[in-house]
Amino acid sequence: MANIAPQLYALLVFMVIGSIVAIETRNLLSAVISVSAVGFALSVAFLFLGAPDIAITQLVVEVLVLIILIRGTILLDNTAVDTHRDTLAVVTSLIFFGLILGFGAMIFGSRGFPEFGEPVMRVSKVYVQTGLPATYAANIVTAVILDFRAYDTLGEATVLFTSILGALALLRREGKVSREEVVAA
Amino acid sequence: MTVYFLCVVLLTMGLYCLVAKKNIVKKVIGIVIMDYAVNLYLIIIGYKTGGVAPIIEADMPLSTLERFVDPLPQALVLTSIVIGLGVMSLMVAMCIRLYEKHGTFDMSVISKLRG
Amino acid sequence: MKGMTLIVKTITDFVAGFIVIFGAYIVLYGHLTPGGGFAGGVIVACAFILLMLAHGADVAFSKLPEKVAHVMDSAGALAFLGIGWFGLTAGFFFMNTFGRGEMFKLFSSGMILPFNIAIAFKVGSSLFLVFSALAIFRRRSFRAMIEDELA
Amino acid sequence: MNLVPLFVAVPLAAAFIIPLLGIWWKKSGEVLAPVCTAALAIMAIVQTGAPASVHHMGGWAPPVGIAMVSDGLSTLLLIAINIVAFVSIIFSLKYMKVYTGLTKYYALFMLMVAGMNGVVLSGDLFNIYVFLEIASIASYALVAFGVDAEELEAGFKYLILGSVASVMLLFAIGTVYAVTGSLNMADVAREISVRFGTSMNPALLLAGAMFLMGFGLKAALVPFHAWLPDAHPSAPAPISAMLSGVVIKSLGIYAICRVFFHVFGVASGAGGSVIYANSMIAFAVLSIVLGGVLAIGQWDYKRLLAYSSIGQVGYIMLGIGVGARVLATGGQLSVAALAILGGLFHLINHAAFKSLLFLSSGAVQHATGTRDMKQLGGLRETMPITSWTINLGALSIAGVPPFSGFWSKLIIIIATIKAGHFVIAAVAMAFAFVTLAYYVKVQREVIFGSVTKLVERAREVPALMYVPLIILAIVCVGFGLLYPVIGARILEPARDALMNGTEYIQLVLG
Repeated sequence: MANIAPQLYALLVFMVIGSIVAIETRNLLSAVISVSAVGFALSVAFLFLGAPDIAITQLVVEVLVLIILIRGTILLDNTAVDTHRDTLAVVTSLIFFGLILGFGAMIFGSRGFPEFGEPVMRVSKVYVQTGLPATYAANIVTAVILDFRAYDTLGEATVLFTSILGALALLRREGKVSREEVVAA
Repeated sequence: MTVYFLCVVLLTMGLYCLVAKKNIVKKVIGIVIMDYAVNLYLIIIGYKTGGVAPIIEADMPLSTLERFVDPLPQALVLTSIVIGLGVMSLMVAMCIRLYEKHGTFDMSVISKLRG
Repeated sequence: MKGMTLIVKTITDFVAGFIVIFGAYIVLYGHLTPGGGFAGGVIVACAFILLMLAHGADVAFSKLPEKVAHVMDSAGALAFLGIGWFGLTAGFFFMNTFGRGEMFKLFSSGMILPFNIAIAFKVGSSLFLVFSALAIFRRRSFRAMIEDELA
Repeated sequence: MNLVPLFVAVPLAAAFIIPLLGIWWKKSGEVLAPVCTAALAIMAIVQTGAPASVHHMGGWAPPVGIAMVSDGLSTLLLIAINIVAFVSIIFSLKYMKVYTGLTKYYALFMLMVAGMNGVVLSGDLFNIYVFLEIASIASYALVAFGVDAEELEAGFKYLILGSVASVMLLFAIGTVYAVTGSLNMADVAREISVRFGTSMNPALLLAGAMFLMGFGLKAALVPFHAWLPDAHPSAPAPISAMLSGVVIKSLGIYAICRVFFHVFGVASGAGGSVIYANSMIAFAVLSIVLGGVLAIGQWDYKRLLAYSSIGQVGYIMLGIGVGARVLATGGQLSVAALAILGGLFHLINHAAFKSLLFLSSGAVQHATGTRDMKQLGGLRETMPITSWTINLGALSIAGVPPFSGFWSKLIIIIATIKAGHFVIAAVAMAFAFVTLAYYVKVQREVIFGSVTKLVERAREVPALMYVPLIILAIVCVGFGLLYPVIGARILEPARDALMNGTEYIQLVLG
């Protein structure tokens, strides 16, 4: 039994530090690159956690996110503006988030939540046991997303279709026809 | 338990970025960080100590099935990553369009509407 | 000269084909090994995006015209829905009615393989489309600014 | 034959086909979308009175597979969504002529309809999330569809807050899954009641709070309303009608009802249910007060309507919250039934008259080119049909008897008094008069008064735009006069479905 906790903690700490850099740096290019580093660390964490499917997907999506963010936005304007640092708002939000964190620590420390490494797996047991004989797919994750829960995947494909269509609609040349053309038509 | 807690830390950091930063690209980054946090949270929920990836091989002993990690959260995360990518590209489209109108990524300059 | 330097272009030409083949492998073996329609689709899209980055939009569009990408985008989604609808003949939406085949073989597990292929077409073409739309919009609206940068 | 899967499959197919045909045939959307929404509206009407049914997706029985569940509550929402969608599409045919990229508009519209139908028919927590994302993403893009500076900014704000809501929902779903090991709502509900009974699990309480915040953001309940006053006025008029009329209800109110009544078992007094009920009432009262106060001062016609939506959603939430509280504390069943009935009745009423008012604001803007009430006036002279429909809608929403809005607000207030919340009832009543006040302002400034320069040049809108207004006006009046029919056929099944959590579990799991 390999204990993955040390590696996982190291990755999580790396992710937290990377996020701090991404949030606080004043150069947008550095911010985007640090957030991508966080994404790659996440991908490695998925590998440790026994999710190679997700690791591959996260990796390729990360590459695409990096390219889109850099090509789409950073090349236009690279400076992170901070016109007037609203100290009061920052302090209030920090206190608020501190409260959330305290609350979260309380919840996860209580006995109401299953321990790390001991999932309930009430329904998933069925997937693991009958996945191969019922669907003939050796990859149980694929069996879940494309057979047991294929309807969700229809939704997933539709979400992507919707957002791409939305993005294409927003990037069209002119929003409105000029008034004269309408009158003429 | 500390693992869950670090996930929540990551989530609140994304939220902080969203609230405190004026630059709209920074806001996009905040959303991306929040997505990471939630995806990691879901996968950690499904992890089993000493678990292996839920992929069956032809010559695998039947007892290995007991050691599989939970496949359902992985299916959810796959969907969630795709949704995140879709929302991100829509956001970038809006950002670039806003930049065209205002010549800046600064939300306090862009914001004219009264709430 | 449009696009990047000759070295980049040559290497891109050489690599892009392999990336497409790798993506196709990820898609086709999604039900046996890690991966699947989505990851494979993104990899294929990345190959075309690489072409666009190295050579500029015109070359990429000559490999994959915009209209074809639009058709593939809608048709992939429609095929997914259609295969799901086909299950209605057996009484339930998304019922896996295709033959299951033999375990651990490529042509097995009924409609999972067609689903993966449909998703791959849909994802690959739509991501290519959105990236090209961003690039074209940027070139059109900020031409003056980018020329400043280059100068 | 079971119609249920078609409510999602038909609009999705239309949404995929419209851009495909649109490459060669520019009018594909204008032809396919009305046909498709008309079919959906007819199907929704046929669906009323049908017995509750479950469709197993892929033939897998519920805890393993996803189930589509159609009961009284879903039917109520289906009717509202599909009829408003049909009317808005007809209105769009002429109104949207000023915009470009129409095939994309109609495809996104159909995706929004598909998403909402999917949400109200789903029996699975994660599936609700996925379809909620479809509807939300389509609405983000549609709010910014005009790509003017103001619209883009409103859309961006909506997108950011909507994404926060989505992250919260996913977090809550993950927590529920971690504790109960299932995603099917009926299965989760059974697990919760078997394992925890009336005791409270802190992790589930966290999930409940997250659900309330996430869905509350989508419903624009008051601490989370910041996006609505920008997004709803900025969108094209048919989209404003959809957003205010049905989107905030199906993604917000419906989801809150479903999750808290059927998953967390508020109705059977499960752990923490009094807390949930109390916070629902608190959000409702805040929404009523703030929506009313902010609406009075507005001079932008559409922005006034948007603030009014916040207040009216507060009334819906108040009815449901009071019902939940009475059930959770073990009060009289008849009082709870009355409160929930009032809430649901106000839900469909508001869907009818708010979409009517937003569409008519679109007609006014189309004819005069402005939505500033200071520049409007004397509209009854030049645009008689539009002014009559605005009049009917305003009278309904302001709660003037015998129109429908009066009855639903009356039921909610009576139920609140019967439940013993006198102060809240007094506030609700006072703000009913505030509603009346700002709609009197609308009438005085827009319809009556002296004819202004802009109105003088305006002509009545074409038939394709006023026919939808007339249909909705008839619906508004009809809901008031034909209450016995509507009540027995649509509202009571919905109320019974909401109140009987155990029956839902029986229905889904067999």
